[in-house]
Amino acid sequence: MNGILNWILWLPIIGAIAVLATPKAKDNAVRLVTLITTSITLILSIVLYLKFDTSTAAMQFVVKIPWIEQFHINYHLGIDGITMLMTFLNALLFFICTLSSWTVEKNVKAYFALLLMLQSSVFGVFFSLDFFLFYVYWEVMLLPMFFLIGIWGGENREYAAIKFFLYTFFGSIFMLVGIIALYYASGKGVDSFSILAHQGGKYVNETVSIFGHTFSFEHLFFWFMFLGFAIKVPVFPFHTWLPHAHVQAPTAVSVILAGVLLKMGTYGFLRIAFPIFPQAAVESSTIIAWLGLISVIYGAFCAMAQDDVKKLVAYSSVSHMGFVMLGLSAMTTQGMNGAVLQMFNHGTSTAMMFLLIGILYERSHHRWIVKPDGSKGYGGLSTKLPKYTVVFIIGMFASLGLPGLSGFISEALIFLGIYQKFTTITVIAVVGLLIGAAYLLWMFKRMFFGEVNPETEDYEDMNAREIFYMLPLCICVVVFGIFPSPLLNVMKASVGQLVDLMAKF
Amino acid sequence: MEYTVGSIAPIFLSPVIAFVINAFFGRKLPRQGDWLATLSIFVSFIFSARIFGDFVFGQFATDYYIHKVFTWFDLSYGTQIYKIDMGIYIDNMAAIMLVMVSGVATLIHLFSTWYMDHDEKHGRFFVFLPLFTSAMLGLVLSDNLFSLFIFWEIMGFCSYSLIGIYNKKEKAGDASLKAFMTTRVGDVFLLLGIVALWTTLGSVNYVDIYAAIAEGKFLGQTVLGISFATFTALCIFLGAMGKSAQFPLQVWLPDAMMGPTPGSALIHAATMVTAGVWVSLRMYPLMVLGDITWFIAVIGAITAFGAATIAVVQTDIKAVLAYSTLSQLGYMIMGVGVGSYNAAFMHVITHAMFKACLFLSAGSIIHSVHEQEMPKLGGLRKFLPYTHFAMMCCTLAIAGIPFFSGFVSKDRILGDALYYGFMAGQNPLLAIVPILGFAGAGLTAFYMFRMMFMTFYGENRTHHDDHGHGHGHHDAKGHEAHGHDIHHEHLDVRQNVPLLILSVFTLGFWFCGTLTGQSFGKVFGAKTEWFKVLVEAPRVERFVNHPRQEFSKVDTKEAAHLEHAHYHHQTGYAGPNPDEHKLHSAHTIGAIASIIIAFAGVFLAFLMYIKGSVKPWASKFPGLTKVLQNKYYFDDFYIEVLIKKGLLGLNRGLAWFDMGIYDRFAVDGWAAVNRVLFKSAKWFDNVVVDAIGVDGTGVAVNLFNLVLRIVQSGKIQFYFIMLIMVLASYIWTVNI
Amino acid sequence: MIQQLFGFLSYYIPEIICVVLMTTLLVAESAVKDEHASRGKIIGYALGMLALCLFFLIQNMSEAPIYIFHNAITIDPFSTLIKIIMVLGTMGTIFLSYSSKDIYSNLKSEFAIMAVGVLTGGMLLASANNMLTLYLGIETLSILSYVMSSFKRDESTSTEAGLKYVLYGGLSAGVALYGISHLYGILGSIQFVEMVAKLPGLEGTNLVLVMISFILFFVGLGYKISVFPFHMWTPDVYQGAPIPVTAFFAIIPKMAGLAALVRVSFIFFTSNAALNVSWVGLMLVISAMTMTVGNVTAIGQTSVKRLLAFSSIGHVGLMILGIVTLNDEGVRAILFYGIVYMFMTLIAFYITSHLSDMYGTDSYDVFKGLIYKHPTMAIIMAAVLFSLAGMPPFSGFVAKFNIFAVIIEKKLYGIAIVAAINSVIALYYYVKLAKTIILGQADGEVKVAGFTPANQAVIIALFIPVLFLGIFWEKVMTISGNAVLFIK
Amino acid sequence: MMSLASYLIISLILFVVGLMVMISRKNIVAILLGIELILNAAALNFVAYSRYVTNNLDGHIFSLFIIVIAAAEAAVGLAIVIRFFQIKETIHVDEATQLRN
Repeated sequence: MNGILNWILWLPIIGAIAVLATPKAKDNAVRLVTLITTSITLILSIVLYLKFDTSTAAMQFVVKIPWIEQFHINYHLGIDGITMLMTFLNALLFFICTLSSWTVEKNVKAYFALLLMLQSSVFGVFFSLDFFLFYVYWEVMLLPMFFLIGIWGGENREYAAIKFFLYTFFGSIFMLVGIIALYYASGKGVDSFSILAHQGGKYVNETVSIFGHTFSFEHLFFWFMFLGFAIKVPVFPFHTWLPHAHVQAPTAVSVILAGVLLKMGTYGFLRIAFPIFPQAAVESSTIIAWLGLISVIYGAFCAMAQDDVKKLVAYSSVSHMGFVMLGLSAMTTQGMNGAVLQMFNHGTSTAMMFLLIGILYERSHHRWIVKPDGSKGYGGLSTKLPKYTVVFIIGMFASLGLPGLSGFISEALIFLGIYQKFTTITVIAVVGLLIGAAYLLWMFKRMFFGEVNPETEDYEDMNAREIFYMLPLCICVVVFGIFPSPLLNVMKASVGQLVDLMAKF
Repeated sequence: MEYTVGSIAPIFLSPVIAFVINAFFGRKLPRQGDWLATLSIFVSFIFSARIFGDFVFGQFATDYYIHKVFTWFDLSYGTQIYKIDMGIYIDNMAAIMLVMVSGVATLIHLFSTWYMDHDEKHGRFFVFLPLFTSAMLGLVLSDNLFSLFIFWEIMGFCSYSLIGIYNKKEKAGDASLKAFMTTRVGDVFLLLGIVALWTTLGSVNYVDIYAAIAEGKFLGQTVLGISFATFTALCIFLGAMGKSAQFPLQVWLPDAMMGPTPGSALIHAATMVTAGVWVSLRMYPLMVLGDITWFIAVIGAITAFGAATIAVVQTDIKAVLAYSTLSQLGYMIMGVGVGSYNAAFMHVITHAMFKACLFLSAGSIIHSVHEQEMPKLGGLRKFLPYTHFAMMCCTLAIAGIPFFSGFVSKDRILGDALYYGFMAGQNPLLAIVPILGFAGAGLTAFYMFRMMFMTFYGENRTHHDDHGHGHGHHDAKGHEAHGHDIHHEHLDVRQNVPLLILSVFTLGFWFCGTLTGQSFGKVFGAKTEWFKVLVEAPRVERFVNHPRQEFSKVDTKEAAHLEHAHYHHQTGYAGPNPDEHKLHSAHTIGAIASIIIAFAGVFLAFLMYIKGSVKPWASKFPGLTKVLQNKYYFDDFYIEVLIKKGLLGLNRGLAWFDMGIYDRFAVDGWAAVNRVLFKSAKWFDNVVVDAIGVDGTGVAVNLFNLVLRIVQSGKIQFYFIMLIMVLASYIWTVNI
Repeated sequence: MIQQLFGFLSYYIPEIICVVLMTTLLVAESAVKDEHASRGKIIGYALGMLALCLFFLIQNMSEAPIYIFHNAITIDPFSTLIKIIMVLGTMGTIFLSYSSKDIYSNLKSEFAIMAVGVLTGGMLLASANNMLTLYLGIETLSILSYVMSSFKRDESTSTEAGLKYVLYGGLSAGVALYGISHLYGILGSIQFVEMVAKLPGLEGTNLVLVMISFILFFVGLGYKISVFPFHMWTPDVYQGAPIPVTAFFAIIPKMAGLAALVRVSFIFFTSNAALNVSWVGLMLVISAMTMTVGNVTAIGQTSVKRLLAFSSIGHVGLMILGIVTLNDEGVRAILFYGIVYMFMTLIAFYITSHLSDMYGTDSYDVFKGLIYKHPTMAIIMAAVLFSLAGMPPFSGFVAKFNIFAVIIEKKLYGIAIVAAINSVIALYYYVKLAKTIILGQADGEVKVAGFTPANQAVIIALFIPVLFLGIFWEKVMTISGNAVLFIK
Repeated sequence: MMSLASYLIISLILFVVGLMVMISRKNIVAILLGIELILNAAALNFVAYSRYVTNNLDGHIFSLFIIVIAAAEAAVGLAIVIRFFQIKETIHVDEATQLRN
């Protein structure tokens, strides 16, 4: 059973090789291979979920093979509740993205190969319990992203790709410094590269000096790590790569970006920054909370001003990830659980939004709510595309947190979490909810109501394939909105352990 | 009394099932499944009627309640215990509310099957209607604020969809957006209040909250400077204001008439809007503790009067009803404020009955005449006798004519208001409450009868063939099939039987044992005063350390220890224990006064619109009329100023800052900095070395001769100089 | 005595082979008439000899350190590994020169001759154990380099490059020599061992003088590995010289110089605390400046050759950080970095050379849309660029990681941050090039012609270690870990 | 009887003069001569030190090697200068500014 993580991790790579091996002209074969690979991965991750032991917070399905003896670097995989959810989300979204990328025509082989590599590297980030391995996957993930955005993106793609790349690299290089510092701080011992071994506030009393100034080891490297993860989340003021990347990226890639990659940042906080530097985390939780709040409000406001649907949704995910940061900063049971749940729910709902926008884009080849020349981009879509409208409503209301759909529970939990710690922030944050509803509904009204826009006359409604890949997400959004327990039961042990740890500081 | 899941859950679940089936297979079903929806609601009516029977025709037990809990989800791990409970809480109030909601909803569904026939949106309408009803029922059933909030929001979503159901119309989109967002303003505050309560108590169960109030847990706590109780009460009441469309969040309700008329009947008249009143009644002890009752009263009074004034000038029959709804809601809220708990709730019920009936009648008119502009109607009573009869009953009721339900409930509110304003020794400024209240009552009588007269009396104006203007106000019916002849109305189960059934309940004596609604002049005896007896403000001390009943098959019998009925005259929590005598006299005065005012209003309407001896005042005060027709310019203010100028301006500014300034300079700036560094290196070579060097040769002669010769002499040698200089600097810095 | 000398010679076979090879090549050069037939043979011969030399070097790897010719030469694993790197580099560049058109057309084996000569000098430098051999090494290295840099006889740029190199080299060598002379005076010997013996006892003026002389002496090595501020000749010479030569310069002299620098630092600056402090300070400053200057200047370049030149300066800056710590980990990191750097640079120059041969220029434009013209080449080039930038899973990352590890172990967080920011800057221009290669739209779908399977095989063969060492670097780390030099 | 100091001073003077020549003269050959001066300064140092301080032959040997190397370097240098002259028809050092950023 332990090998299953290996399988999930390496299957996409095998798939990628198979894709590259398929003869040139056979695009459908390529698509099929990718589909098969991703669906097997999805099945495996479901098996993983079924075999998962929810009672314990310990790592499960652990694989540990020595890699670099001198540095005690291991090939060390394992998952706990939090990564279980992320794994499932990742497998699901890639499966869906394969279907949604069916229409990609520009050198298909490379596209799907890169997509599979991306999936593998994302799995790697979530699985790896070894710092070095983690960092390697964290960085490797950039390469497929760079090319996917840069080759299959919109007109301004190269700028966006490089921006994304540099931003993340800038953060992660500081993370690398932190990782190595931890390695030596723990005395180059047997497991000084093991993430878990560092946890628990071992470095509370150490200090370091830079250019003669003395800093607390914890704080300095907490902020180093923070830089790496906050850029990924992204937290204000490190968010500006996101709109560019999203607007330029092809649909599937934005789905992955918003659905999984942003979660890697918050996952980093949960797995690395908080447990390893608990004191610094607790002491700077106020700053994190304020940053989260600013992201919520700022993202929402910016989103409301957008005329480009995709940009609007991009900013909305800045806002929603801000909620996650708020939940993390609370460091209470409900707050943390809410944050992790929000990670999952935002993954599904935003994925829906991006997919839907992609579907629309395939028909209209533009994304303007209001065109630059002031004319309506769409209008009366609900008359034209009834099925599409239904799905859109589900996705939209899920992401604005309508009770009964998934977004609500996580946001409510987050509010419950932060209220007792940051009352003022809570009071301001509800404005975020308000604006969050406002921009989405306003966008919906402008696109879907009214007389049918002559431009949209020849759009046809969602076809079977599109409905088929939207369906799982709809189910997730609705079912987990009513019964969140399947998710919460999986993660609560791991989260609870973290909360207990933070409570000590 | 045995209560199991099986006997309570269907109330909520059967409409849900109908919703699911209609949502997925609605198109395939015959008549797109409207019968299914109706049936499902009827089922829940049966079940709630059973509970109602138990509660009402069982012993008069004011303090009896069912409270069952189950864990929705559970975050507990190790020492951290965190469960989220859901459950049901049925007391007398809930029982009455349930039967009212399900009953009215059944009739409205029945009517809709006729009204929505051959409508393009027939199917979708019957998807959302049952969902909506189930949400309302769930809200009534729910035992804590959290699940209340959930159903509350789901109702918001349903009304959003029903208002915007005619999606071809731009205005429908605007209206639905407006409705959702305006209520959302209240909702977020409600959520905030819930969160605050939850974090402090660890639960938002009504019973826990009551217990906490009784134990005085909230005393001394403050949030952001103000007392905790005030803060939470205010937040929750803001939520109520949004849902019940109280001033200044009233703007959405009139526009909500874009939806089909039965939808309006259900949502914007009978049930959803009363949710706000419902939650403020449930949280009444908290409101009292937070000492915001005066605020509630004032808001209610303002709404009651302001809406009435606007209703006076409306010409669209639905608009009149919409504003009358606003005004009546104002009365309910006012009732909560002035502490006439029982009467306020009674008004919820009575109003639901007659207002639903009124809307259905309006629907039947519109459907058969295809016209909703009152100036184009008139003399319809010979075409639509049943409708006319039903509508007349309801009008009498809402106008507060004795023997009708409206009188019974509203006048007790007014009486309490009178007491509250003048005799309870409150702040004298609060006298505004009863004054506005009575004024509004008069206006109500006036505009309702104005509507009746313009619609049913006088000569028929429907055959004037210019249907042109005012089409904007029509709903879809207005568009199709102009110029039909009005077919004479027959007795039809689906069209007017519902109206007649509802109109039966506009009689006062169903609700109270006396003809007047006052404590004097009992004729039917105390047994029929069930309403007053059953409904009273929760006496919080009863809930201290109550048992937690898991939702289990077998019911635990609280029936064992029931206190028996005792007639509570004093009205809940209106400040210090009210003086019986003063209160009594206040009620008497109020009753008489309002009877006079009501008749005055009716008479004025008669003079204006039947006899025509008095010209309508619209011509007399054009300015005022204009203001009223523009609804005091609230919508313009909100949309034009606050949203378009304020909010959007801010957003545009921020977005521009984000991409234009911050991203351009602060972020991409770094690349620029590097480029500048590189440029400067280049510049050093080209400018410093060549330009300054070469050009400087002639300039400085003697002293810098050597240096300049060094510098000017070409590149390679400049390298040498750099080498030597840096070397020198290294050597210089050697400190041992 | 004599047989002892011969015994010594048995350890000195690689150098001897090189010398023999050089002379025989000279003979062949003059003997053989017809170029085109002979050229391949001659090159093949040279490569074969170098392979033999490599074989003997690998034989020496395991040996404990040996001091031969009266302590003039050290044969220890460290120097041997450096020599292996250099020999590999030389082989690569010689093959490159064989395929390159940048060197004037009727070349037979001048390049090979010179290269092998420089190699010999480099070997001398790498295993120099007294000032004289060190100086001889530097000069052997330099004098032949001057000739190489002015290989393109008919082009003014090449000649100018050679000229500048000569002048600059002469000056630096002279300064260094002047420093050495004072060292000799104060420490009383030219043998490292005897000089070190004096150091602890020093104080006062002598100490200052020693330090100053060391700084002067450092110029000689510094300009060989082209650290700031002695790097100024580098871009010009790299630009002026033919591409194979540039590639050669980017590898062999740097390796040799670094080897010498490491040895000198280890021998002289571990014993005396005061010296140690100021030397480490000097190294820190120099490496920081070198990195920054190299990377920042590289940003604006439009000629890929110059870009690589500047980037090589940046890399050297990073490598020097390995010296700062004066411990075995540092040396190990440098060695590993050297190996990886050699492969990466070879590939980069190889592809650049081929493209500039084809298009006659080495500006960014010739790389535009390379992916459509020659996928293999493009992908490998991009990968190498990312590796140079230090991205996993390529070996460049591991090399960078080791350097970071070394300096952070010494808690030099300040320089670590400087290095971090520098690697971001580096990434910026590498990615810009990678972007042009892969994302750029090719102007016309002309396939890159004449890139023979042999060349592709070579590139791939060179690329395998770049990729492989990024994932399974344990073995090489162990090798370079064992190869740390033994003092005394 | 001359002391070590005087030798050192002379060599220092030689060194500085060499530097000056290198950085101030325009004639490339002159610059090469500057290099020679610097080398000779070093050689002189060696001899002087070995005579007065260390009393071993290292210095002498070293200076011999210096002379040899200087010759070789000069040879290569002059060859390149000639090439330069053939191309540019001048040996003015400022002509060598073709290569720059």
